[in-house]
Amino acid sequence: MIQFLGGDGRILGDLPLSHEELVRGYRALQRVRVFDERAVSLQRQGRLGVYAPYTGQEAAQVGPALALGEGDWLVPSYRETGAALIRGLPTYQALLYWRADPAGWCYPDGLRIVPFYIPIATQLPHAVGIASAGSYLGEDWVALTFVGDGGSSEGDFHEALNFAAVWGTPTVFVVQNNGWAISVPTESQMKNTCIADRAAGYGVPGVTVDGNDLVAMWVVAREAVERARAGGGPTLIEAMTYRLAPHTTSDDPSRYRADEEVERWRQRDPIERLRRVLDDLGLWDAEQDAEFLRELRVEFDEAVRRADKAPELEPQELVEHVFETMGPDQLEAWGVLRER
Amino acid sequence: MIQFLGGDGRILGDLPLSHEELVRGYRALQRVRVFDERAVSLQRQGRLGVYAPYTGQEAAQVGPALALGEGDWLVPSYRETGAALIRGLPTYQALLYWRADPAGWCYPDGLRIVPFYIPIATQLPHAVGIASAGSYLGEDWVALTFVGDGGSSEGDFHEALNFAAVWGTPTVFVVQNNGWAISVPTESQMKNTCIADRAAGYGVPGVTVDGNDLVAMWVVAREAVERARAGGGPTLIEAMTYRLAPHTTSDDPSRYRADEEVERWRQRDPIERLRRVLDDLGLWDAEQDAEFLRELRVEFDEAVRRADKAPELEPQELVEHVFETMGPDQLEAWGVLRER
Amino acid sequence: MSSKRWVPISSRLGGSSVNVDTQQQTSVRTLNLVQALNDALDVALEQDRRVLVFGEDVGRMGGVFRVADGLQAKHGKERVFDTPLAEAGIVGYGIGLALAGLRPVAEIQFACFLYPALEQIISHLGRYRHRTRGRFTIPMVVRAPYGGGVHMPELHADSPEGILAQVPGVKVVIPSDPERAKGLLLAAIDDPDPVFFLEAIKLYRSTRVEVPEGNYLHPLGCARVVRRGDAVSLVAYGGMVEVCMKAAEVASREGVELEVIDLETLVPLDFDTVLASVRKTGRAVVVYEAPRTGGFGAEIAARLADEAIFDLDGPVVRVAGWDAPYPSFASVEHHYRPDAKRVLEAVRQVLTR
Amino acid sequence: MSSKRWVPISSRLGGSSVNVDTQQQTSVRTLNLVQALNDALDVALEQDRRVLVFGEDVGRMGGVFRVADGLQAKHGKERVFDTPLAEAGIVGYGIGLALAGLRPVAEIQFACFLYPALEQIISHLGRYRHRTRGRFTIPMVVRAPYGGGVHMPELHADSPEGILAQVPGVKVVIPSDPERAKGLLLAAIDDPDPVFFLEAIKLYRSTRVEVPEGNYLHPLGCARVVRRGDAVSLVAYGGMVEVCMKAAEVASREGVELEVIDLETLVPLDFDTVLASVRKTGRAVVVYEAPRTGGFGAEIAARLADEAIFDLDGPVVRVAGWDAPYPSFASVEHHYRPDAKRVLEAVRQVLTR
Ligand SMILES: Cc1ncc(C[n+]2csc(CCOP(=O)(O)OP(=O)(O)O)c2C)c(N)n1
Ligand SMILES: Cc1ncc(C[n+]2csc(CCOP(=O)(O)OP(=O)(O)O)c2C)c(N)n1
Ligand SMILES: [Mg+2]
Ligand SMILES: [Mg+2]
Repeated sequence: MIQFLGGDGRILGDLPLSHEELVRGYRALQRVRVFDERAVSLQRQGRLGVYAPYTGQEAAQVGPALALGEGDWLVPSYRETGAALIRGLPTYQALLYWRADPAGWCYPDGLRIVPFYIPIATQLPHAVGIASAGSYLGEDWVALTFVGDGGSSEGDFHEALNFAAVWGTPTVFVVQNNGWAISVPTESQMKNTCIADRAAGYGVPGVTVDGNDLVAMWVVAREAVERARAGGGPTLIEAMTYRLAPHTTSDDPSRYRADEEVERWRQRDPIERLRRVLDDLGLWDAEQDAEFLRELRVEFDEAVRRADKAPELEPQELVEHVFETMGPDQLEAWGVLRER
Repeated sequence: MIQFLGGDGRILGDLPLSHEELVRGYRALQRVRVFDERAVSLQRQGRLGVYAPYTGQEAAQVGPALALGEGDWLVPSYRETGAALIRGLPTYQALLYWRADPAGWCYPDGLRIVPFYIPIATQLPHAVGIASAGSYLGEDWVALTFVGDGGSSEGDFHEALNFAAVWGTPTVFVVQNNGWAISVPTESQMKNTCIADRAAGYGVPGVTVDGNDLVAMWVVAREAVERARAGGGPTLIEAMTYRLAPHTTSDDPSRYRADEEVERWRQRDPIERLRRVLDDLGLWDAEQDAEFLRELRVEFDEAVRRADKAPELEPQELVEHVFETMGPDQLEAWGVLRER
Repeated sequence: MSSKRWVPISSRLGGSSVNVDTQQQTSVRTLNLVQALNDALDVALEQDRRVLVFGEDVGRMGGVFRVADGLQAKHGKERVFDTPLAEAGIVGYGIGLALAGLRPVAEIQFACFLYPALEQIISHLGRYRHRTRGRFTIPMVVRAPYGGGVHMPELHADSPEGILAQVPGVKVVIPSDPERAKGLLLAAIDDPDPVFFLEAIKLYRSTRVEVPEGNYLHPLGCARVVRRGDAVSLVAYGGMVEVCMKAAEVASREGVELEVIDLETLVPLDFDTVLASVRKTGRAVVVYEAPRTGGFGAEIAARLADEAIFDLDGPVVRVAGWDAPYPSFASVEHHYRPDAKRVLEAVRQVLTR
Repeated sequence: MSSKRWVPISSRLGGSSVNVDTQQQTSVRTLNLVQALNDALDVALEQDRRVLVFGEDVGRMGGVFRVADGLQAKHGKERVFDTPLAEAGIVGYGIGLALAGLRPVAEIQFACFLYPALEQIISHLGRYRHRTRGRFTIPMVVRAPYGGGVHMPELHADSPEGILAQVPGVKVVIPSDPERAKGLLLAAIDDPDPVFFLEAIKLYRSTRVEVPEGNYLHPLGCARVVRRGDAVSLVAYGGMVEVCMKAAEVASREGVELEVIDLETLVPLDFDTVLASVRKTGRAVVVYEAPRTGGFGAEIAARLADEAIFDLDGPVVRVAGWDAPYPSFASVEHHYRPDAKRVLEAVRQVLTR
């Protein structure tokens, strides 16, 4: 398992990131943590629909997101709101998505993020196609996609890895092995719980990384992205992490797992670990932290206000965008719905 | 690659089979070869429908078939008529299957062979379920299933291996890596062309075997079957072999592959290689061979006669066996069809 | 002919249910749909060792809707268990269990996650008996929550019964009430053929009714007249039955009596009951929440256009989802899913056009 | 409203085709369906660098039916290529290509092998535009041979158009003639939305007609009256059109003139053309080879039961496959697939019942 930070945040040897990068990484972690905490509390107030938190998995998401270049694509599952925020998804849109408002899917033009995927693992072949299109068009973009430990059991995982491998497409697969697929622990999901071990079968590099170590996640993902861009083909990165929160806000994890396990992982909080590094290097202090968190909360509150102002959908919009040009059935429905 | 016989049939060290077994294996190879040759020529005469020959792959099929015990299950693809014959499928029924006669699917009671599978790789999860049912029922049966190199690209391959691995079901997976999936060579099918390498990713034993070496195929399969029966879980066996014949009788391989490649593999004919061993050990002579082939042909001709006598299907039988008890739609159709 | 003759049970028994094991019905309890289904699974596990219950999150957690709640603790991990996250694998694995003599009851977490399993469903579940002329059969039940009305994420409100009903050799059952659901699920598990059992999410906890304890079977293949009327026949199933009942109440207040038919089993379809009703009323509205085009309601309307053409005094109108994906957009969901208002508009249409 | 208004092209142009690029049509050749489709792919590859053609055995071999014959040699391995054996992968990969701006044309070897890809089809192909309110679209074509009549192994004769037509957001085109097929395939590739293009195996080499060279488009969404008559409207598509034409010839000899409608595009459906015909004849027979229950013909009959109820002088009868799997039993195949005789029996029924 690749690691640059000890479980307690002590530095294990030379850090391959600059001080500026370390601070940038830390700020990114805090930013997505604030979103996550606030989203959960909004949901509790009934101001958000169901929400899939990623508490504890921030580094596994932020590292790969930071590793991407301007023109690269992010192909997330439903779990990666954090990665999407770092790649430029406006906060208010992320909120609208989780509010089940269509504006939450209408990303700004040119943002190379596809929307969150609900059907597990179906995004993986799309990431291969997107990557392949870049090669064909002479673009040098890379497609980076996320999937869970549970998702690695789906046939799509296998088919996508095989396609990417045989054609050497510039695709980076990041598995967030967070220990659970809702109530099913990784040990009941697979026998060999090291998912990176599957890479060899496809003939691609596979690497297991401490997913709660931002430095490791960023550096390994950056290497994979660069290799892909240089024509070196796909990489399978397995991020060992843990879902501290419920599966979604509708889930009650006490039905299936012990608090002690959660506590053990809480000790390996990716933000705490990186903060300790910044502390040790004198790059960030408590005051800065407090000020930054305050800013983030203000930003978030503004995003909430902006989201609240999103226009109501008209009923007839239900049947728009089925085709570019409405068919007769949509047109008929449109007429009926407009009268409602 | 596990091998007991050299490419030319020289013995490479101690043979783990008795003399009697060697002769039994040889006879089995000849038996399925005669079926294959005769079926192809029947097809050319228009007396069979489309047929999928297995010329050159006899050892890869016969070895695993011989490795099975009385109560074990065989779960074949469309390619394994040879394995099915050795497991007890009556020759005339095999012919009827390829004549697209329903009697070809009506196996004798108690024969633990499921019918040939058309949709690629879909048989694999069934083999896991059958194996699992045995464990649940306290039976000690093993399910052995076949799939092709092409079939290993399907999601079902992955899902089945993962299920079998995590539950340790007594399932033996045999991949016949015969170089081609119709016109697609293994190198265009996957990057790492060693399919057994995938086993490690699931945490199960994987082994690559000379698929044209009957001794190796039998011994390796027997080991896997015994391990499975003893509770040791599944094994992935990759048989390196070659499809000398067209994909089916409708296929024209000259469109996609060179004769030289075929010739090279013809030199490694599994039957010739084993004959050389029997020769060297003085277990079988030309006279016996000729006599045995004569018997096989007589047997085959009898099977053809028996198949020819299969009763014609009545039109209304089309809608029987949709459900145990006909629904009103089948009943209506039944009435109409009976009048035809 | 080796297949037995089908006799619509409704015609034998006047539409009432068959209580196979009346002794055991010592008492009744008031249960919601989730509880009634849980009870059915419990009874099936209890009385037939061949029954296994499995799916994603089914073992430890009892399923995301808790239909299998407590069953693993009671019947053991060997009989009630979690699977890896792979729906084709789940159905394919179940097929294997059934081929070898067991009675698998698989849960697919939401009906939309049947899609990855459709190859196994279309190519094998419905064909195995036919393929082998009855030598191999697949007495398997696949349960899945379906339909809208309780705002779910994208895809989670899909109603794919129209796809399943096109697959020859599989049965499709969609209950609308806890008491019926229990008897139908027990009959599905008892059935010699594969059965899809779709459960309207909207109904899971919406009402509680008296449900007998122990084992009882409601035969598959019988539609029920759940409300008598003479003006228009409303044909529905699952989550749309309560919508039709509500419409019928409103209409009744205006003196128009609607007849409501709950199909319950889509395949094999008891069309006789529909036909008898439409022959009486002369008018029909078919209600379903899947997109209108190609949905199962088209089949009902098509049969009426054939068999009831001279009995119809008005058009057969379908009230269905629009020809668009079921919206995951919270604010407009109620404009998509048919409601009593739309049913009543259709009633007006068929009465006046 | 951001979507454009749909105008049925048939009503604008009286059902005739639109020749977008008339200059290029310098000459015609006599081609069968395979050749016409091959020609269409060639033209598309020639004129639009975004077009890629791929699938199992499509590159080196040109497809099992040779529809892509010679295209790899001409357009290169980068643009015409083999994929691994994985249909969900093929469709999913194509979706990715399309999301990134290309125009993928995938071949699925037989329509039955669409089943493993149905999750990608239902969950993404038809939903992406709707999901993202038009930000991301999938202008992809998925071609597949379908249907029976030339004795194929199990599953290979399936007709799954009724499943595809239930998926909102995908178009479904089924040509019945080489000249139309070329123009329709070019229109499908040109279309901004995903299109399924099903090709009747029975027609692949059965007839040859004059096909213009170069680029021309037949717009999607237009049904065609392929034979005029006044007695009964026969509604069909794909492989059933020739069956209906044969029936019409026989009937004509007896003085009964049948009108034959070739739907060509199932989604979006040009029902106006069907309606106009049935309003004229007062009678309809719907012909398709998929199992009757739930098939696409039910949709046609259902619409007639709604919109033409007062125009109908007889029942709407469906002639379809039986509610059983398409038989892989050579000796009885012809009893399953509708033929002219069965169509004529239905015609008699609707004329006399
Ligand atoms: C094809 C499919 N099957 C089932 C589900 C229901 N489901 C949603 S999340 C989930 C568990 C996913 O676990 P994992 O892949 O480990 O991701 P995590 O939630 O841990 O991020 C399941 C079963 C789904 N969304 N898609
Ligand atoms: C799901 C599915 N897709 C496609 C096909 C069509 N097809 C039949 S055989 C074949 C190639 C199979 O190759 P392989 O698995 O290597 O087996 P082999 O024929 O070499 O024994 C293909 C593509 C099929 N039968 N099933
Ligand atoms: Mg997980
Ligand atoms: Mg092969």
